[in-house]
Parts: sequence; structure tokens; C-alpha cells
Amino acid sequence: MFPASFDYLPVRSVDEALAALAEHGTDARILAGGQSLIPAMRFRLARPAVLVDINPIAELAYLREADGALLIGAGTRDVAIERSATVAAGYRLVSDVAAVVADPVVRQSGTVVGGLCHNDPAGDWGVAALAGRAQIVVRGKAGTRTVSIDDFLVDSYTTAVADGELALEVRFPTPGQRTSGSYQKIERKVGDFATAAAAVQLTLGPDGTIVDAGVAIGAAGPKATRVVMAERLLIGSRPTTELLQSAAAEAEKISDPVADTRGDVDFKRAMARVLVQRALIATLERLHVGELR
Amino acid sequence: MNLAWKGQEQVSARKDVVWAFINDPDSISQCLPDLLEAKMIDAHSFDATVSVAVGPVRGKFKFKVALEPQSDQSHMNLKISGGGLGSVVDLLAGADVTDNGDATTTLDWSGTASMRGPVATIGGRVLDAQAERVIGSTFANVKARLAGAG
Amino acid sequence: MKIRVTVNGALYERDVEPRMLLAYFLREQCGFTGTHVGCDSSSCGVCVVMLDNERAVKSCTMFAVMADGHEVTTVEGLANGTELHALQQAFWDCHGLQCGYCTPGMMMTSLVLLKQNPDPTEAEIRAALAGNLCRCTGYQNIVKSVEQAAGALAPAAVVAK
Amino acid sequence: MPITPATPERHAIGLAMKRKEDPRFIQGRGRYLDDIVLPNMLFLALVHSPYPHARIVKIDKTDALAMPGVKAVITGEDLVAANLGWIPTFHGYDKQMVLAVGKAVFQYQEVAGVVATSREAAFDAAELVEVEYEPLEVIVDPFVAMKDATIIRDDRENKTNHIYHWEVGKRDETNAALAASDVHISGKMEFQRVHPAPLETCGIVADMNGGSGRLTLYLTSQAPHAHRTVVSLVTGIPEDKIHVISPDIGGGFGNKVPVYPGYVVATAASVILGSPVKWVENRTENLTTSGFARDYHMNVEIGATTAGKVTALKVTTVADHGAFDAAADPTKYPAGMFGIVTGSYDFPIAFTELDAYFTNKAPGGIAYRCSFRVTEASYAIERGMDMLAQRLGMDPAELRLKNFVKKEQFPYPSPLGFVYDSGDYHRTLEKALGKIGYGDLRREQAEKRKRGEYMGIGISTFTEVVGAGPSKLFDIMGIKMFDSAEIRIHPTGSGIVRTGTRHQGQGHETTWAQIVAEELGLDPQNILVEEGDTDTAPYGLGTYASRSTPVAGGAIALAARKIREKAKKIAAHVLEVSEDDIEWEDYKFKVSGVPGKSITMKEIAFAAYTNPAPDSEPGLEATFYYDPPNLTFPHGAYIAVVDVDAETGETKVRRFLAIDDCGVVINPMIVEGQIHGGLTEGFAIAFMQEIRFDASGNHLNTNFTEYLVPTSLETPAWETDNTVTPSPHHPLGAKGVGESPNVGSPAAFVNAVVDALSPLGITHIDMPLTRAKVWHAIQAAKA
Repeated sequence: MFPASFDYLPVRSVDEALAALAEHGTDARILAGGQSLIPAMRFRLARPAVLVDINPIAELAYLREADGALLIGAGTRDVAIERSATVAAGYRLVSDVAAVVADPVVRQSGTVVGGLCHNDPAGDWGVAALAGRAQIVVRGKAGTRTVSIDDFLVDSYTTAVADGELALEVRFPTPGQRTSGSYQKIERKVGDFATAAAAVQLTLGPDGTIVDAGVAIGAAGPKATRVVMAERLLIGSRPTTELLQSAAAEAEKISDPVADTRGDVDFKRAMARVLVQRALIATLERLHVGELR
Repeated sequence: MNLAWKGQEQVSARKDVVWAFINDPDSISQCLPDLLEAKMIDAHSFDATVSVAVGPVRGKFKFKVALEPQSDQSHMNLKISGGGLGSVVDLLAGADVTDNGDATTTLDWSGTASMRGPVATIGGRVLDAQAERVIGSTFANVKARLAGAG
Repeated sequence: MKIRVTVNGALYERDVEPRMLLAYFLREQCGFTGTHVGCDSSSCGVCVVMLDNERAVKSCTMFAVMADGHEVTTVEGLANGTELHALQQAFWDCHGLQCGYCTPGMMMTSLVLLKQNPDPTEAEIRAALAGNLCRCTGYQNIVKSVEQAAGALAPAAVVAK
Repeated sequence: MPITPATPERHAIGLAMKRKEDPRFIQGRGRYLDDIVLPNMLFLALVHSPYPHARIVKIDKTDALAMPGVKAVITGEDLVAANLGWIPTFHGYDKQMVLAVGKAVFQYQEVAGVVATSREAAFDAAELVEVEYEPLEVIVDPFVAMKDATIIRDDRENKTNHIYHWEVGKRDETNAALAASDVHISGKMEFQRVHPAPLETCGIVADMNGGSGRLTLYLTSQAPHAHRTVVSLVTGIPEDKIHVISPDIGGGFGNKVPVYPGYVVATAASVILGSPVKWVENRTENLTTSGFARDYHMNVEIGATTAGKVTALKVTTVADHGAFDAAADPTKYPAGMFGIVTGSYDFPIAFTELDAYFTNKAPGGIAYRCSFRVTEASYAIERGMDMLAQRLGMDPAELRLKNFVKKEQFPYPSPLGFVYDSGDYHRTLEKALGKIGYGDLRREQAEKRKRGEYMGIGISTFTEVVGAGPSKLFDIMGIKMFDSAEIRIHPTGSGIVRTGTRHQGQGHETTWAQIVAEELGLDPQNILVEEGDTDTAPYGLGTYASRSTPVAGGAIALAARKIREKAKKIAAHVLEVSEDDIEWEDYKFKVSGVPGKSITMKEIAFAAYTNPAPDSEPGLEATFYYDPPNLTFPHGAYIAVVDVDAETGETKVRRFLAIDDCGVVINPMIVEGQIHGGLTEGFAIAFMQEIRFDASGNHLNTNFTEYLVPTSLETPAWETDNTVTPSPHHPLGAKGVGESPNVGSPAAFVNAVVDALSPLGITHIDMPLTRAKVWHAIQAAKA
């Protein structure tokens, strides 16, 4: 299938991009990796009048650690995360996700920030960003603001990025020695949207109690969802089998998926529980926590 | 794909005012969200073009809207059928109109949608939200426009 | 709009509609019909080409205008004159193709894999090829082919490092 | 371990020769349909109905015609006026709309065609064709259709959704035998609607040349000659004025056998406009409108003694054919070869009946990597035998060994009318059991069950029926299902062979060369194979249903033997001895009793043109039309080993062993490749693929994000091996292999999963065995 006609505006700087957005308003859409947008355009579900291509903005393609966080620029592709030694060594949750987004070829074009901005209810990055307590840097005419991922993900395919604004960067706080995480996902085959997904990041205190916990589920509602009750249960407790079970049970309680060819509501809600539990166990194993009571 | 929702609006206007309002194609058309164009056909129907914009899905939907009032003035049905993006959407919105006896009126509305074509299968998750919005905001707008109309 | 794209080492200057997909640019503007199209949803990978000698991209999920000023390598750019590339030889030797439709994309994805990882395990090869579909071979002989090619390229790869 | 040929010492047959067609493919030099570009070529885009069932009130072309570059907008009414509104279906029992006439009868049905100067322009304008519909009651379930509350095909004389009833076997005796059996199992099972989905979609470039008056059709065709004949019958254009060229095909699997509306509209447009017109399906059109497969709802009943000897088989089927009866079956076999449903087992008596219905779904019922409904039949009997084993508490391997047709029973007349040519089922299964270590696996399973782990072992010992077929029984639209070969040997001893078949990846360019080389003692590297051009190739019915080697392969061998006969004359002439003293030995002609006096075929080829025998015409060519005396019956023993994760319903296929017996193997490398591919398609069908519709008739699997093709990551590693039981009647003893793995494997996968879950009392789960389905089955069993 073939997209409808549009005007193409490659931009070489963020200011150029903002100017283009200001000029064309809601007719314009940002083109980054294009791995969700271009198929949507081929099916003619998306018909932007103007595409503002930010790929030429060289300075947006970066991946570095600074100010206690991993900074991923809007031009950085999933594959860069997947191949990064820094990420593999220090950001287990993020590297888990980078290996399972879409398919290995799509990951060579798709971007992390683009994925967050697309905010597909079954997308991977939003789930990980919630558990990893990420922040997004957004710039507009008014200036630059930093938005917590919880505020950023507004609704299906809708984010806090306002008309005329551009998301520049996502920041994953650098996990400490006693912090690790895991991403668990059920997909029917590589490249499919998640049937269910769960992300977990835990920080243990010196005595082995959980001092911080991020728990989120995907494909379980209009957008990636933080399992607040699970986090409350976990924080301040020592990990035990029944603690993990009751935390996982909270995921099933709040999971609100839509039935589709991937499965019915009951199955998907049960999987939210199973995957949270598996992610918790995998995380504790990575933190070298022995047999649970 | 079939979808269903329901909701309630408390309208601060007398029932006869509300009833007159929702029986008027011109007034109702102004309550459709993202209305681009409305063309009155007759006393009970009009053609409307609304813009759809959810995430990647952006386009125009053309609807034929028919008002089907119940003779006892207790219930109004809105048949909204049409489509765009190579697909078909049939919305059926119904509202029970109840006089609260205090110069206010309750609209208990419910809506169902059935979609066919590429959008139903590819953009289904997107259109779900959109169809709900069309029906939900229509009644919300009725409330808004009648606020304090006496 | 006017674009300049280097394809298999030669510069192609063309005036194209922004909506023209890279796959059709390569096939119809440059005459490289080895790059195929098999779906509309970025699922099948028969359109995979190599961009700037580093990325495997699905050329039907990229607009030709996005390749302006970039370098594209297609299956036609693999062989060195009449001398087959190790991947081509391996696909032939190991019966890594049947109908041949997915083969160019498979080889281009494999080419980028071997640049990144000159000595992949079977599991790594299967993981790397999971964005390319094949309906004929069941992948087994494709994986074998990539293993053979890796072996053949290994010395070169070591030198390159 | 690789496939081993029967007689490795032979000259060309049995060699794992690298494919001669590969060099062009690996260099991106294949020539597929969409690669063909002609001067002034126009493009066709189709308008599809979003409604599964709706009256067409009006079609407004105005806006579309106003678009720049648009040359024509064609509707069903236009085609009716041109007498092209309807086309015949394969067996001729029904006709099929080209573009919707009066009403649309399935979602995505073609309603109009737009021809323009570019793909994009055609696609843009297609959106502007305004069609007003009046929705009608939708039926997507054959069990609802049979109530006839709504008639889908009111164009037909009989106002019913029932298409036909078909039965074979002895009804009353079978019912009696079932009633009298110690044990009687009855199991409902659905073989879901699936789609071949080759990576290259269907397409055409139609080129009506006003100058020559010839219509050239470049077509993704598995059967070019049949398509030429159909086009001639439909359009009235004489066959000599029609030239069908089937270029390289990017996979077919049965999808490229039927004639599709896009072909007809493009052809009509080219005739009307006088320019070449290209139409290439997009993936959604491919999955929603072109030939689906299966969609059989079956009930299997088996009677047996308590000792596990089968006494009777009854299979009752409801078939969903969609909106037109376009099933690709031979005329006399409306349910194809479903009669093979007694499988490898010696049933004293059997009966099967089938009723087919119209629904608001795309037409098809094509032989997807399948010899006309053999896949459905094999699944039914192999699932049924496992249900019986489960009921008897008997090992499924033991039950099979107990009931196999014995090798001394061949040729074996089956109770449903086939005569199996040859087989050795015991040897094949025993080889499989030994190779996979069946005993150890069962012991491991017992251990795991104690620990509450779900490991399963599934067996399928199928018998196939392929190579349609003998002309007394098999025809399509009256054309007998023979096939043909023409061989020309050039003066320097190289040659060309042409057949009526058309490969789509099966390797004919190599295999056919090996057959000729074997028969004539020539170098296969110098035998060119040409297929797919109706101007040059002899008439044949094409490539599908594993018929190429059984039918065309036979034709090639016999044409070569004709050449050998003539060559013998030339040998006698050149060696100046009597023809009676000449014998064919070690791939050359020798003079009996005179050691060292011999002549090669290469030398004879030269002589045929330079020194022909006085009593025979010059040259060295032959053509043979082969009408096979019987079908061939490949068989196999497949074993799947799976582990099921009860928490998620996920199945991991740990091992899969396929022992195939396709008779004499011509190229073991190619045969093994065919088996890998067929197993992978069987795996996909068993675990992830289906074409489903929601209650309002929406097609739910319209592209590759919803119609799932497994990747290298999900696909198991296949273990293959074979046994060789030559076909007694085939000139080479070969039987055909392309579809065996796709026919035999689904039951092995399902049997394995059910075996894993049998401790929970689960006896069956319908395909595809998705996580959700398996998980629900487990929840229900535990509750």
C-alpha cells in the first residue's frame, strides 16, 4: 500500500524542528525511526500533511551517562541500546527491553523516544520507563521542561508533548549496586505486539529489605500502568515467596486489557500476574538473593 | 468489532427545553466533537463530517446522523452511520430523558458501535477510544450548551 | 524533491515524491529489482537493504527522501564482479533458498550481523534473522548458510578489527 | 542426518546436486512478476467492500475519474456488459463474481477497479470511488448458514446455502460395526481456515498488443496452460492469441492456482485501453480475498476391540466454502482426496460424508501444500487414533503398529476406494521410535509427571495420496490431469527439457536435469530446464498437490527413454552392428560381446545431426504426455516432543523427527529442504495461524501483524531421515514429497500437546494451540 501525499521537511537542528512545528501546527508530525508511523501511513490510517524529519539532527543521536542517569537522545535507535556495553553492565531492565522491542531489523531504525511518544498501549518502552522511573525532556517555544514518565503517558497514543513541542531525551536514573530489574513479555512471535508485559526494578537495602521498587505492566489498559499497590507492598519488606505472590496479584487486580486475537481478558490479566512474579524473581536472582522463604 | 459504553449527564435545563434541543438536528450537530461540517437534510437527519485524530490515526469521517425520538418524549435514539479510512462505523446512541422535577433533566445515555474494514482490524484499539469520545462528548456538549437555559 | 543517494557505490540523483518508499526507489528508479516487497506492515523483511554500511533497514518502511545523502547497499552490491560474496556462496552451498524471494533480504540482514558479530552462535543467528520471514526453508539451511559464511569471512573480519 | 537416496551409485539420480536456479536468485537477478516493466504500463488498484454482506445501492465514479492520471474506473456492471461479470470455478459447479454484482458477499470483496498511470494515483483514486451499501444479515458460521435463514447466493437457482453432499463408503455397515465395537470413540475437531501466504503476493501484467492482436499475460501462475485455457473460455479470445508467461514465482503453496478478479480486471483493462496493465496484490488483499485453505469441521468416530484392533471408521464433515464454491478440487472429487481418511490403518470398513455450505467469507478451499483435502483427512485420522489410544490407555505407537496395513498387503485396496501402491509403515515407525529414543522419552515423561511437569510426545504416521492423476478419474474443468515433457538434445550433447509444470522454489531446474541426465547418461549441468511459457512448453496442468515429480517426472523419464530408443538405432548405425546387438549399460551403448566397443550419448547426439541413421529422421528430440496409471502414496512417521508451561500455556517444541518415505529420492538435498519448509508451515498452522472472523463478519487477520508467520526464533530445529519404498508404477519409483511434512505434522504437534496434558483429562484442543487456548483448557481441566 502507498501513503497519501505529504510535504517532507528534513531539519538539522532542534530550533529548525520547533520552527517547523510552529509553522505547520497539527498538520505536522515528527518523523524519527518511522517504524510505527510509516506502516500507519501505508495503511492510510495516518495522513500527516507535513513530516518533520529529525533524523538529520546529528546531536540528538547520543547515549551517555551524566547527572546520575542514562541519557538517551531522540535520535538514538533501539539497536544502540541493545549493543551498548554500558547499558548491558549497569541497566539490566533497559537492556532486557532493548533486546525484545519489535524485531531485530526494526530495532535498527526505531528509536526509544519515538516509541515513548507513540505510546502504543502494547509498547515496551513505556512499561520499562515506569518501572525505571524515567523522565522525558521536552522542549517547546516556552522552553525546556522535564516530565516524569507517569505524567508523560497520558492516554493511548497520547502523551504530554503539546502541539509545537518536541521530546528530546529520555533519562533512566542510574541503578546503584543493589539495584537491578527485569522485563518479561509474552508475544505470539517476534515482532508481534505484546500479549502481556511486565517490568520490575528493585533496590535492596544492606539488610536485604526492598528499599525501592518499580513495578509496571503493559498491554493491560489504555497505556502502560504502574502497579502502585505492588510497589507499596514491596517497599520496606524482605522478599519472600508470598510477598512476591501478593505483589503479583495486585497486577492482575488492576490489569484492564482489551480482548483481541492475542487473547481474552481473563488470560491477559492472569499473564500480568505471572509476568510480574517472574520479573520479580528474575530481578532478585540478579541481585543474588538466594532461595526465598 | 462491537463496542459498548454508557454514561449520564445532569442537564440544568427543563425537560421540554432539553427535548426540543435534542430534537433539533442543527443543535445536535453542533454538539458533535471535532465537527468540520454539517449539512441539514430534513427535520430529523443531517450529514456531518468530523475529524478523527488519535495518535497516528488522523483523517475525516463522514457520518449520516438520524434522530429517532420516542413519541412519549422519554427516549431519543441517535443513529450515526458512515465512515472513512476505507472503513465503516455504525454508532447507535440512545438517551433516556428524565425530568428531575427541579428544572433539571437527566440524560442516561448508552452507545454501541460496530466497525468494519481496515480500521476495525488495524486501528481498532485506536478507534475504540475515538467512537466512545464521539458519543460521550456529544452528550457532554448537550449539557454544556443547555447550561442555565432555564 | 531532488535527492542524491549512493547505491552500490554509484550516485543516483533523482526527483521523487516524498511518499516514495525506498524499496520502490531502488527497484524502479535505480533498477535494483533484487530488493523485494512482501507486506505493508514492516513484518516480512524481504525488502531489507544495508544503510551506510552499518544498519539493516526495511526499505519499504523508509521513504526514499530519508536516504538523501546516504549510502545504500542492495543484494546487487554483494558480489565483487563475478566473484560471489561468502554469503551468496554459502546460501547456494547450503540450500539456503528455495523460491528466492526472501533471499536478498536474508543476506543483507546477515551481512550486517556478521559486521557486528563475526562469529555468531546458532542462537545469535536465529535471533538476528527474526525480522526476516521465509515460507520455504524453515530457516534451518539459512542458519547453516550464515554459519558457513561467518567461517569463510572470519580471517577478513579479524583483520578488520 | 540427511535424506538418503535409494541407489547412491547412480549417475545423476540420488545426487545432492546444488541447485542450478540459485545463482540468479542469490545475485538478485531472479525475474519476478513485479520486476516486469513494459512501455506505457498502467496500474490497477481495486476497491474492496468493507461489508461482509451488503446490497450495492450505487457506485459513483465521478471523483475518481476526475483524478489526474486516472484512465478508467471499472465496476461489476461494466464487466457484466462486456460478458466478463462472472467466471467459472474449477470444477464448473458454480460461477464466481469478478467484481461484486448487485451485492457484496464477503468482506474485502472486489467492488471496482481503478486504472491509472502510477501505483500511487490508482491507489489515491480508488479511495474516491464512492460506493453506497445497504448492509445485509451476515453469516460467517457454516452451522448458522445451514439453517438457510438468510440466503447468501440468491443468484443461484436453489435458494439454499447448502452447496453439495458427498459421501463414500458403506454407511449402514459402518454404523452397525461401530455400534457392535467394544470401544467407540467420537471426537469433534476443526481444521481452521488458514492461508498459504507466499511472501510474493499474486499479480499480473496484462498486455494486449493491438498490432499483433496477441494477449500476453505475465502471471504468478502455478498452472500457466490451464490459465490460458480459462482465459480463452472466458474471453472468447482464441488460445493461439493468448500467451501466458509465468515468471519466477516467490512461493505458491496453492495460492497461485486459482484465477483471481484482479487478473480478469487487469486483462479487461488492457484490452479496453490498449496498454499493458499491472496489478500486484498488497498483503491485505492476499490474505482477505485470495484462496484460503481448510475450514473443515469434522467428527471422527472409531470402533475398536478392547485389544486395540480397529473395526470401523466414520468421519462426518461440515465444510465452509465461503461465498463461492471455488474449491480447487478435481471435477469428480468435490471433497478432493478426503477418502484417504482411513490413513495407514487396515480398517475393515469405513464411511465418510461431507456437506459444504456458503458463508460470507472469501472463496477458496485451495490445496495449500496439500493434495486436495489430504491434510484435513490425515489430521482427522491421526488425531482420532490418539483419542482411541487415550481411551484404551494404550501407547499410541503400539496402537499404530497393531493396526498398520502390512507391507505384504500392497497394492492395498482401501475401504474408501483408493489402491495404495506401496509402503512399509512398520519399518518407518520403528525407525522413528529407535532414532528418537522413544522408550527413554516415555521414561523421562513419567518422571516429569511425578513432578507435575507437562511433557508430551506426539506421533503422526500419515499416508498421503498425491500425483493427480489418472485421466479416467481426474480432470479440472474437463481437462485430464496428465502432464508432459519435451526434450531436445543438441548436437554437442547438451539439451533442454520443457514441462507443463511450473516450479515456485521446488528446484525443478535441477531435479528435471538430473532425471534426463540419469536416463541418457548426460551431464545434468548441461541440461537446461524451461517452464512456464505456454508458447514453448507442452501442455500440462501445472505444479501443486505434489504432482510434479509423480506426473511430469514420469513424463520426463519416458520422453528420455523414447530418445534412448532412437539413439539405439543411431548407435547401431554408427557402430555398424545390428540394433539387437546394442545394449544400454553404464550409461552408454555397448555392443554385446565386444568389450570396449561402445558409444556415448554425447557422440550419438552429434551423429543424430551429422550422420543420422538411414531409416530414421535426423535430430534427437522427444515429447511424452504421461497419464499415470495410479496415484502415488508417500508416507511417514513423525514424532514431536514438547514441554508445556502450564502457567502461560506456552508450548516449546523440544524435538521433532520426521521420517519420510517418498519412494526413490532424486535429489536428497532438495527433498530435505522441502521437508524443512513443510514442517515449518505445519508448525505455524498447529500453533499460530488462522483466518478468523468476528460476529459482524470482520476479517481479523488482514496482514502479517495478525496472520502470523513464525520466525527463525520460534521455528524448531528439524531432524529428518527417510526410508525408501519405491512406487511400483512410477517410471522412477518416485512418489512426491512437497506436501507430506505439511500434511503429516499438524497432528503430531497437537497429539504431543494433548499427550502432555492428558494427566488433566484433556482429550483434544483445536488448532491453533495458542497460549490462551491451552491455558484455558488447563484452567477448565483443573477447575
